[in-house]
Amino acid sequence: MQTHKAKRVEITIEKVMETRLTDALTRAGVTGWSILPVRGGSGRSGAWSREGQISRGTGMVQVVCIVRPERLDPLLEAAFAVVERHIGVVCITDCEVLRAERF
Amino acid sequence: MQTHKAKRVEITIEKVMETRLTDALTRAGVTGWSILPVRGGSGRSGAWSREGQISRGTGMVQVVCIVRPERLDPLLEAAFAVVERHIGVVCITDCEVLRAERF
Amino acid sequence: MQTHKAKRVEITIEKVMETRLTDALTRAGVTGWSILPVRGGSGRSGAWSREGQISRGTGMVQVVCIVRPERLDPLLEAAFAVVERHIGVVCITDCEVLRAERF
Amino acid sequence: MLQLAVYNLLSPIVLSFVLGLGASLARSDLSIPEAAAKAMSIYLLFAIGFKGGVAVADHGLEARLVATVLAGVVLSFALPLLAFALLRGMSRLSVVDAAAVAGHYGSISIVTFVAGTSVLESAGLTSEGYLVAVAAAMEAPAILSALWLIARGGGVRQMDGDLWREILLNGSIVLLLGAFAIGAITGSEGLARVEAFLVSPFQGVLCLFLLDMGLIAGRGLREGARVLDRGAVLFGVLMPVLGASAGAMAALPLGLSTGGTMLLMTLSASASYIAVPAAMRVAVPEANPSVYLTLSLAITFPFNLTLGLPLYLAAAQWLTTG
Amino acid sequence: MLQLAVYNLLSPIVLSFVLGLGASLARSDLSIPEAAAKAMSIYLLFAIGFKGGVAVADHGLEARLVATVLAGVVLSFALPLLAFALLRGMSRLSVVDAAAVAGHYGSISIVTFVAGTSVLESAGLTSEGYLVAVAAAMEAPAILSALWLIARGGGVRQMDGDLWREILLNGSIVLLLGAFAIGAITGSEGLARVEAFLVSPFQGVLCLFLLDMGLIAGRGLREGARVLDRGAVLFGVLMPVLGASAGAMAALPLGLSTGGTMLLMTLSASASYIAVPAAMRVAVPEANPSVYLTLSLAITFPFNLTLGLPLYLAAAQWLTTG
Amino acid sequence: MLQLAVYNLLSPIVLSFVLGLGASLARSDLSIPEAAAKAMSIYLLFAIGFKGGVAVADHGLEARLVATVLAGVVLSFALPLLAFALLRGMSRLSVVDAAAVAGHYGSISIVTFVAGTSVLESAGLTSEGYLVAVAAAMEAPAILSALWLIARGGGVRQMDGDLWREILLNGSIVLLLGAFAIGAITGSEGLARVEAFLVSPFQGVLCLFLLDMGLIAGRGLREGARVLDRGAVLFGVLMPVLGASAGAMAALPLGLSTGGTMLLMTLSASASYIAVPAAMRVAVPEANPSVYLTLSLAITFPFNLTLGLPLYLAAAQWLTTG
Ligand SMILES: Nc1ncnc2c1ncn2[C@@H]1O[C@H](COP(=O)(O)O)[C@@H](O)[C@H]1O
Ligand SMILES: Nc1ncnc2c1ncn2[C@@H]1O[C@H](COP(=O)(O)O)[C@@H](O)[C@H]1O
Ligand SMILES: Nc1ncnc2c1ncn2[C@@H]1O[C@H](COP(=O)(O)O)[C@@H](O)[C@H]1O
Ligand code: NA
Ligand code: NA
Ligand code: NA
Repeated sequence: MQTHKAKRVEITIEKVMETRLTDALTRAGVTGWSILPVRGGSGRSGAWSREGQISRGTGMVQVVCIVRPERLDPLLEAAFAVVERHIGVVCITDCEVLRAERF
Repeated sequence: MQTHKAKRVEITIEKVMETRLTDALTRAGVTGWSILPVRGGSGRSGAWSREGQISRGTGMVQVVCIVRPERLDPLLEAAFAVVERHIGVVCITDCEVLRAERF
Repeated sequence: MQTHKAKRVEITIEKVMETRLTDALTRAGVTGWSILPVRGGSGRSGAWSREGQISRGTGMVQVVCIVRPERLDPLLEAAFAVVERHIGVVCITDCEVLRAERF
Repeated sequence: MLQLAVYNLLSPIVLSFVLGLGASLARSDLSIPEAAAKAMSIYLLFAIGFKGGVAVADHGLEARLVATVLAGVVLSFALPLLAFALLRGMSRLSVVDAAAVAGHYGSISIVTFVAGTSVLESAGLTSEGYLVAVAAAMEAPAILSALWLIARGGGVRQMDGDLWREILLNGSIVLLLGAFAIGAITGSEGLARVEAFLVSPFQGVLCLFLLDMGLIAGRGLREGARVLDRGAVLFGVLMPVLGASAGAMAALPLGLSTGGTMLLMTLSASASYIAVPAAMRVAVPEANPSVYLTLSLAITFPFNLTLGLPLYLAAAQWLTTG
Repeated sequence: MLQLAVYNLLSPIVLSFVLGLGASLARSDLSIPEAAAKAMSIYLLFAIGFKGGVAVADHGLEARLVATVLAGVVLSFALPLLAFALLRGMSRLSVVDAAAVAGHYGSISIVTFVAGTSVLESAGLTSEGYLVAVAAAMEAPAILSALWLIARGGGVRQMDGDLWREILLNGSIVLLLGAFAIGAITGSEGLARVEAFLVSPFQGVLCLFLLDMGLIAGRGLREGARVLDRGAVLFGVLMPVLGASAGAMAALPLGLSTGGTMLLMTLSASASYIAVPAAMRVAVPEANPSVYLTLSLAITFPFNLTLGLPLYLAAAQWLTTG
Repeated sequence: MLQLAVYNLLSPIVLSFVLGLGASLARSDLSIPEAAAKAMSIYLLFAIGFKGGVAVADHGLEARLVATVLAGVVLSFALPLLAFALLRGMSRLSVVDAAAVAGHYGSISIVTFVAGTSVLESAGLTSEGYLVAVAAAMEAPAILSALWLIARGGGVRQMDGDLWREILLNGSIVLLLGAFAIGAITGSEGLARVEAFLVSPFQGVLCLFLLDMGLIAGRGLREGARVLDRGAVLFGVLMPVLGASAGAMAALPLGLSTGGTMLLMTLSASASYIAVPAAMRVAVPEANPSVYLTLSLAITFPFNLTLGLPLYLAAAQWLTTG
């Protein structure tokens, strides 16, 4: 089938920062994303898990945005401004999408 | 380690369409997938979230299928037939897998 | 923005094996991962879902690790030793990350 | 009547709804976990079904049961036609959106029904236990009418066998009728064993559930308001009153008690927000869910809960005793 | 006996199970959120443990406690050997699958135990509170027997220290024994403070929990039926009866009350569906989970709940009073 | 006093906490689903707020309400300064970490407050219902003090409007005050309708909630212990006593009852573990959450629950009746 090149950006960030991130994405012109729950994890600031979390009040989420390649840079800049001082991971993958007009 | 080329297809779709999609995948010969919950998101039809959702009765899920490259096209056609009239996103990534005999 | 090449490894595995896997990752020098819940799925051992699961006592999870390319091999070996006799899927994707010093 | 309305407005149940609504409009992060909300709705359905069944076991099966269920089915089929005509006249909604909305108003909202029984209780009234079965019977027919309206308007209409099974065996119908059957089989003796769980804490659980409904309705008002024109909003308060009137007209010849009349009016007045939206997403994905969910949850539900229920009770009292 | 069976079959608890089973077989989308089901099981374990502890506090620690716990441990070790021999004779299961199944039947199902206490209550009988501790003691030993059977058959056997800790400190054992200790320490006075939560609503929560068990068992029947041959299915109803007989033989010399005898029979008759499956997934991943889960949840559990419990009670009455 | 302490230590509530703590330290996999824990905390907040409001409705609005709320606000602003000075003297925490911790000790823990009311009840004492409103008023001011301490120390300080709204309209404040208002409006008559849900099962739900707190505290001890030096641990038990003393000094001139004095002491002694951590993660991400969460949840909370509460009650009795 006909597919189109796009970028998949996966941002793992604290739940308390979720709306700040999505607000920043909206301001940067990103119109679509999905938010996945994260059950637990580990990083430089230790391990945590949703059930009985102690080391981080509210857990983390994963925000997945699929964008056209030319929109990647503004997206990354918006995301970076939010995650800069906070813990979290930004990971970009090349992908193909159906129905490119949506992105 | 020895890895093998494969395709990772991630389909974000309304929960009400979940079994219709997996039935279509089965008919297309796809044998494995995992379903991830989605907590919320945003798109052309507005923003929504699991807690206190209003704009969509039942939320969305993400169906992730890993398949051999040669099985990609029937998979996409089956998926497209289901998502065509519905909201949702289909995203394909190149990947490598261990234990290729499973796919 | 400045990005750096990395590998995204996604391991879908039974929940009962979760700490065994993360312990093995730790021993292999992997320091960061996120764990995503899986709602259901299908594979050679049949279909299952979180609500009302019968064919697998405790469901599955997805462990996502982002690592520098040179750390991929020890990671895969550690993961493989755990998943070898168990059901589960290991999928590796090329990706780019911000803030490479974290990985 | 006024006294009834004030009493209802100041009940813990309505105030909990108002609290949720206010919190949501003020954009508080207060939220009830999805699993807890679902568990509460299972509890409410099970309890209301069980109690209805026990009531039937106590009073014996009346011939009126069948007639009332049939009346409910007819109402559920017919009300969407009225709603559709109104909407096309009053608002600028497209055929597809108007038909989807209409389907919601033929079907029912079980929480409105539960709140209705609670208003009855405060007024010291009882009702025919089998109205629970009527509620279950009214869930689905309206969906057919909506699809017929769309097909008639030339729209696509996709109604596969799976959708049929999903609609008729959807969780809330099965739970309501199943609990009704259990109640009818075990009777008062069975109820005695589970009373401390299903009866005494009922009002309290309902408060927390309505808190959640308030949170959702508030979010609906914030997000959905822009998709509704003035005519549609007006429809959202006019239609329940017309529906209740139709319900009353069906109840009178059946000879239902005051409580039963009020509950049949309530069912007719209420709009679905679970079963019908799910069916519409599958069968009519091009209809805008914000339109029908906002109308049903954020306009009609609050109207019924606050003003509608005492109004229907007053009318039922006037009609059955006057 | 027949009267008891009918009474049991028409109790809200069993009917709730049947409702879940029916809904699931009819492929309704009715489902209880995972978190709610887990919360209910925590509630049931806490309540049953607490009440057991209070009973022990009230009646004092008997010497019989230690003997009964030991008897339970021996049963848990021994029953898998019987189950394995039966399975290898009756069905076509492989050594590994048969051993894994056998492990489940040595261990116990706490919901079956809870349903047993509820049958006792309906019959106006009490039991030794410490049977809760016996239940906890019987969870794990059977796992060892299963692994031994596999090793003996030449299979792999991977039993690391982590698995040990997981088995012995698994949530349900810790909660059951912990609540038992709390009950024993605080006694009736403590119970009085939490009675309205732990005692009165108990039966009602059990109904909803069994509704969920019915949903799961139905799914098991739908999906797992094809993996079981006729012999295995027969085993699923024969083994609990044999297990109960073994339990009765252990109970008699201990001099347990009628209620205590019935509960030890119930423990021996019941098959694990939480602790053992998890251990088997870790230690014997090559055993097919559909086999042991279907047998335990979809064959033996319903059998015990509906026919087994009244049978064991009748037998216990006959044995202890006859 | 000693008797009170022992009685408290052997209450089902404290023992449930100890069970959770022990299970977690022994690395059992016992866990309460996140949704269930959140649902329980919503229940507790709603119940405690409602009952407070009803008490105010019953006794009329006192002028003292405003004065006590103001005293609470002043305490919440001031206590972080004391805590900060202590921490900088006693431990090796950085300015940012010390200020973040200090913010937690000015704010309050509602579960400690709830446990305090339960200790009061056991002692047959009541308290001014409006202390619930005082609790809500004390949640936020301490956050400002913490941010001021950081700004003063040259640290960054990012306090946007969103954060303001989040703090003041955070779920627990809204729910507590909202339920308080509902209780005040509906009074005893409203309470009667929801009593079987909000009052009778309260202690039992609190047990399960404290079981979960114990699990979390145990995990905190396991994981957070290494980030705390001896001085910080000492601070975790010294600060609540100093906070309680400050609370007592504020309560006396206000003329609160023994129960009211004890609860104001409890609020001052307790440390936040929900609202303040969330605010700190947003505004001061560089502060280490392990430090403040371990101190608040794993040191101070257990101290207050076991020894602090009876101590504060004894002191309040001595101060108000002596
Ligand atoms: N390399 C990684 N791969 C995937 N997730 C990560 C990685 N590093 C950190 N995370 C996630 O980000 C959270 C915070 O990481 P950190 O800032 O390193 O403590 C962790 O708890 C994980 O959930
Ligand atoms: N660009 C995107 N990236 C990731 N998820 C998306 C994107 N667009 C839409 N979605 C998801 O798909 C849902 C429906 O999208 P839409 O059909 O655009 O309203 C959204 O609520 C998101 O969960
Ligand atoms: N091809 C696949 N793509 C994605 N997930 C898979 C795939 N195959 C298996 N899985 C996941 O792994 C689980 C076990 O697979 P299996 O070992 O094939 O039974 C399934 O239930 C799915 O959750
Ligand atoms: Na209606
Ligand atoms: Na057994
Ligand atoms: Na404080």
